Amino acid sequence: MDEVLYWKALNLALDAEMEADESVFVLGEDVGLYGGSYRVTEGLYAKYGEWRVRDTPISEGSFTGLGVGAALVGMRPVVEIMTINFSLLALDAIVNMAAKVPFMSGGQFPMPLVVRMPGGVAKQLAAQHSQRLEQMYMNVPGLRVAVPSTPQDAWWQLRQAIRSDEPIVLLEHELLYFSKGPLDVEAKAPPMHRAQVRRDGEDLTLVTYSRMVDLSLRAAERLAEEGISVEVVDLRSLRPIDWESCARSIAKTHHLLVVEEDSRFAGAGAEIAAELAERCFFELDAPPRRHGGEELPIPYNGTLESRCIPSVSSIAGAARALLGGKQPGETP
Amino acid sequence: MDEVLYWKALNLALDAEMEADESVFVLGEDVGLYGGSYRVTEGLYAKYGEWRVRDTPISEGSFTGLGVGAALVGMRPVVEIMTINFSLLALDAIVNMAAKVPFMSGGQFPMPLVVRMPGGVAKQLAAQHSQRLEQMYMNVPGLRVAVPSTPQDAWWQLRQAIRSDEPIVLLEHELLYFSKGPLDVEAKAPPMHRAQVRRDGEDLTLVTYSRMVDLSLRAAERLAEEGISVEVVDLRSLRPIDWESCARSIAKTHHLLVVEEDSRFAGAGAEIAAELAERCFFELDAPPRRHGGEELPIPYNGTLESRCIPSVSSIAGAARALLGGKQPGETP
Amino acid sequence: MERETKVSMLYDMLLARAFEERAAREYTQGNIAGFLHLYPGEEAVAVGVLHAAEPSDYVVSTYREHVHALVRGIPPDAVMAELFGKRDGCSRGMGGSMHLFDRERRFMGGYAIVGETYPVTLGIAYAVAMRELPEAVICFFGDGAVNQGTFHESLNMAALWKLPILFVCENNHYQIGTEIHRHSAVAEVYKRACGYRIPARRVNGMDVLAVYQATQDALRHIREGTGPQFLEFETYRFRGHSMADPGTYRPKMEVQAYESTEDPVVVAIEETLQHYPTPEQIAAAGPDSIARMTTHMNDGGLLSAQELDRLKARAEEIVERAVEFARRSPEPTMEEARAALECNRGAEVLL
Amino acid sequence: MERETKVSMLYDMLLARAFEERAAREYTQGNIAGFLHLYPGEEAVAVGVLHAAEPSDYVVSTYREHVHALVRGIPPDAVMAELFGKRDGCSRGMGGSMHLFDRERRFMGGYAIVGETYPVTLGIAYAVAMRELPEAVICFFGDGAVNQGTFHESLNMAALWKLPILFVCENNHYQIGTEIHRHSAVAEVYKRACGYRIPARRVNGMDVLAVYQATQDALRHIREGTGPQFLEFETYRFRGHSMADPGTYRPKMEVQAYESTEDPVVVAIEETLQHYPTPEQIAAAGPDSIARMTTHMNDGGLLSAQELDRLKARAEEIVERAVEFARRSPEPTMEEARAALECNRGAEVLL
Ligand SMILES: Cc1ncc(C[n+]2csc(CCOP(=O)(O)OP(=O)(O)O)c2C)c(N)n1
Ligand SMILES: Cc1ncc(C[n+]2csc(CCOP(=O)(O)OP(=O)(O)O)c2C)c(N)n1
Ligand SMILES: [Mg+2]
Ligand SMILES: [Mg+2]
Repeated sequence: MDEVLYWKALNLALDAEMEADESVFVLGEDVGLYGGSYRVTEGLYAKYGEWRVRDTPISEGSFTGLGVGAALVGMRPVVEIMTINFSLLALDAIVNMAAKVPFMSGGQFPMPLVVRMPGGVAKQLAAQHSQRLEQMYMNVPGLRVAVPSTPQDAWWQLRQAIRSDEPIVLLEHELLYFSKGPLDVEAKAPPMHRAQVRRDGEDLTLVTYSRMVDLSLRAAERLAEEGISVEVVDLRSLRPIDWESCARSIAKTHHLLVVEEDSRFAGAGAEIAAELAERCFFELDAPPRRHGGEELPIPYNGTLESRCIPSVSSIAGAARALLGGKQPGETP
Repeated sequence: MDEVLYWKALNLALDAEMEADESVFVLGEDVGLYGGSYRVTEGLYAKYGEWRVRDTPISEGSFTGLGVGAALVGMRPVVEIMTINFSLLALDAIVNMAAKVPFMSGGQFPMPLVVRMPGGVAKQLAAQHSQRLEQMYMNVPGLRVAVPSTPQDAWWQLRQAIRSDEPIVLLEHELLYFSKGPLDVEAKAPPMHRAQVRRDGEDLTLVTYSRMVDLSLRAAERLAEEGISVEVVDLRSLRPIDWESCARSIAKTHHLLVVEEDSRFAGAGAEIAAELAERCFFELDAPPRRHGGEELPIPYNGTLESRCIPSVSSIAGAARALLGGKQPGETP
Repeated sequence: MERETKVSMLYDMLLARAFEERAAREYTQGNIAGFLHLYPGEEAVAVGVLHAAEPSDYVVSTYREHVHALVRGIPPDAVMAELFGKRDGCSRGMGGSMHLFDRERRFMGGYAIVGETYPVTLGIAYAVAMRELPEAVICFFGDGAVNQGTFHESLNMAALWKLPILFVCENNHYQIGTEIHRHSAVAEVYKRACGYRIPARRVNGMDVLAVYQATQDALRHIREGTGPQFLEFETYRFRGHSMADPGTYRPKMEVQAYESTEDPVVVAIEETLQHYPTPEQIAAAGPDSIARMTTHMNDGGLLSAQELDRLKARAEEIVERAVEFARRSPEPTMEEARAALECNRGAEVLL
Repeated sequence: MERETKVSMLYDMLLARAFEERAAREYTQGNIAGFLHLYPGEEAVAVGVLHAAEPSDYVVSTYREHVHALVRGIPPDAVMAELFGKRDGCSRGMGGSMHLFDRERRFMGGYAIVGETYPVTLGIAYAVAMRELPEAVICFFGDGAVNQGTFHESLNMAALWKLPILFVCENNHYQIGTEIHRHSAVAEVYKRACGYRIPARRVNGMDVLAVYQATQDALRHIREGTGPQFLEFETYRFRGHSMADPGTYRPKMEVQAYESTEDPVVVAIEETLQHYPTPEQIAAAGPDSIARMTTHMNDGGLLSAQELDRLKARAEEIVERAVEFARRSPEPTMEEARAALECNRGAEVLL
């Protein structure tokens, strides 16, 4: 099986869908001539021309809304918002329009809109450019949110999103674009929102998503050497969430740790932990815990930046603390 | 003690602060000549003139950003966004600017900005005008969020917000504006973010906020007749949250029900339940539960609308189910 | 122009007025709820514009869109049932007054967040242009909506990519209670189009024939592939902003000044009222855009008094029937609400 | 204009160039990270505008703001230390390259979300107008930023309320890789101000004296209380959009065409490079806005070759010292980060 970069998997997915269906088109800032800030749309402008690969002005609210309008008449727009930080300018289009129009019309209109955006803490991009914001998209009935963590999932989930007639937000992570992984373009995709157990374990269920999957797997390896067996569940989707897969794991391990990059307070992990605490209350042998980022905007300084989000060792520490019944802070 | 309407308490608070401090000014759509959509700014235009009570064009993003700029130079702007639904257009100003500039500048600038907005499900305003969205403001380090549920709190918390040098979002509820309650303008305010036990009880801690406080109190009354004793905690603030007050109550009742008007999935209740599940895990005799709205945009039809959010009887039902160990759906 | 077209336009204006007046009455009786934004006074705009459009054109509107919907051909029954929140409403009771939709008639919706009509229009027009179809997209918005950022962003893109869009500003001089000189630095709305080099004109929106003519011209240019056009129609709403608004912010003198040229009596009623005027009061109120058209047709010998009465009676009857229909239509169920949300799920397996 | 002013402007341009080139070098060596947007080529704009401003005026800028900060008087030490993310940076290491702030010098920040500078400016100017002070607020933005909705919203309010704002467009013809004709329906940016009736001019942004003059004129009008003014400066950035951008999207011919009138050699280097040119290459590159000013002063007998060398040497030395300062400055701590967030808590009890 080929190994490809995450951005390349997305690029292949776009190409495959554009090839297969003329109603698919992509738009966003510098997606065309320039080839995309993270190369995701590379080569498409030359192949499909400017109407299907549209460079836009810096007008996030309106070009995302353009996607909504085009979707109403059966086009399949794939809007790229250069980073999730700018998507605050497009929220009206996503939340008030894309998610609501099919419903408000009594079910008359399709909404095959995909909004892709990179996000997360990258490398010293400072507070305005380091947001995670997943939770903003989770509380919106009518939206679906996917968070691929591997090239294979990027390929599968972007194609599934384009083919779906519902509006879907695809959250990519800036630091994943240049990560490598196997890609089997022939393999049959699991349902788009199915969680995936990335590592089996017995002692603790670690539920996470996006870039934190990789860090969690590395923490699990480290813990394995200490005799602690961690099961890592990659959610792959934040709306809906595949509760059964999580609950099944907890029924086995009786311990839950949720790991997220975002600030802990009211981040995506809140829903995950709250629901699982309720569902699995009698299965749990210890309080369900969330390990997330600091309650701070991200500082520019590199050392502080990395201290503001979970790391392999802080994740391992949180797992040990949970199993040892101590506070995360108490464990070195 | 006088009984006043909620909107009037807000109006008095604005008047008192504008009188006391020339740097306080209010702005928003129709706040001046027209007197405010919900009368909150009534009479202020005549008294303070157009520079201190500024009618704006329909430009939410920029007039909220105007508030940010004015706050940087020591003014105390009170921005009214006509309803929270339109605040999606102002999120960049609130999240990327107001909450981050003091931090990003290394602590050089004040940000005495208040953004007030009504929200919630009112009376058949349909999906675009019935959003709650509290959770969007909770996951933002650097912001504070207050949710007054009584005229007294409206008076206290708006004044505290204006006097604070930090940016504060004040979420009012459209259906509370014309609710009445006692107002003692001389009484000393509790800390702005302190939760308040509105009713003492022994069997169950019900944590809620805003309009759901009143419904919960009525449900508690009904339950009292059945011999179920419910303690109702009004959070008053959604960032920060006064965890101690909640935990104290749970230590007594050993049962937690979180009630919110918003759709349950990833609503404000997620953070409340997740944190308390972790903190109070060993105190709880039953799974912590959330009772919230349906996972639907709000339908226009009145009957369906009211079925989409908690009611006195659905809250009572959820409490009974929790104590009886049954699913809410199973109890009539 | 054919006599038939004129009669049909007059009829649509009469129907519009009758429909809105009746909606106001049903509102005060509790059969309609929520925000209800009425159109009396502005009928010439919707009627003139939409009569000049083709069925293959698309229409995107705001929360003040009942009349756009009616003129577009959505049955009054379905519109009224929607205002009642019933299952047979054109949005199945899910959308209500501010969110009328009809896919078949290319009525792409009423949008209630000011400024949303621009990008929706942009997207539809983008699809049309990409598919090289001879269709146009008509985008309605008010004078207040012109100050929303999406106006600027969307007009720029529309002009840049030469999209087939007719921008239609219904300038009634008010953004709820804020008069245009207090919300816009340049109160001649059509001049705002200059920043995008979009051809723009200001037209008397109380004259349905002028509206029709201007729209025809603009649509012809659009179909020639020269890009968007912009029309500002000066008009006036006779009522408060919505049924929740008494409209007392408008100085009596101003209302009267406007009336003296356009509608000398009807509006005077308004500002003294917290409640909507009775149909009798309105009927007694005299000439406005409807009266103007009536006079024009009388003078030209195109319509007898009897014929006019017959048109009015038909309009009243249609509205009466619509109310009856709406009343009888069942309420939608929670299952239908869920189905509306999941209408695009298809065979897709979610989990 | 006094000789002194001219010398000082030339020196600031030299310092700006030296500072940015050195920043580029430090970036490639890993001492600076994140996005780094450099200013070479555009120096005449910042220098001309800010020399014409008063210390009591406010400045609001973007992510491409190092030079605005320097010319405004923030010590190069503090700017460089901020780029290094250190405690003695002008934002204490919390903001970085895109977020320079200096309250004392009324440098109200670099904003990195395109379009934010408008409303921030609006708010400061609102406060100034309300307090009836003789101050102005200078708002910088690029040609790409003109299409953000806040541009429109804010210009309308600025004009409506006659706020003391100088809007300064640094038109370098590119929005990252998208050339102005592909992002704006009207490429003459100053014409976009017509929709708000804001007086606007286009000025050669490669000529520091023209920039200075135009700014003085505009500020004089603003101080007379006539409301906002708008200046478009045509300029060109010699480098990629940021250090992450090789700039290969610009056709060689285009770059050369621009150079032939303004900067015939220097830019040619750029598009062949993934990496930043060496200081030697740039130095060898010949006349641009700096060279133009140098020639002007030579021709007028205002500056000898020796004096020029001395200015250059001083600039280099200052930059060298700034790097040294930045290197030695300690890293901020987590406690300092928390204190920065809570800087406005004061004695207030939160719970
Ligand atoms: C973004 C947004 N802000 C505010 C409102 C509240 N609002 C509804 S209609 C309206 C006035 C619109 O005026 P105009 O565009 O002139 O249209 P008109 O109602 O006069 O037809 C306002 C402020 C809204 N719906 N959306
Ligand atoms: C809202 C928003 N969208 C996109 C970006 C990414 N971005 C940063 S700079 C830039 C181009 C800005 O071009 P221009 O305004 O001409 O300024 P220049 O960089 O040329 O000085 C873009 C698209 C952003 N920072 N903010
Ligand atoms: Mg209007
Ligand atoms: Mg530029």
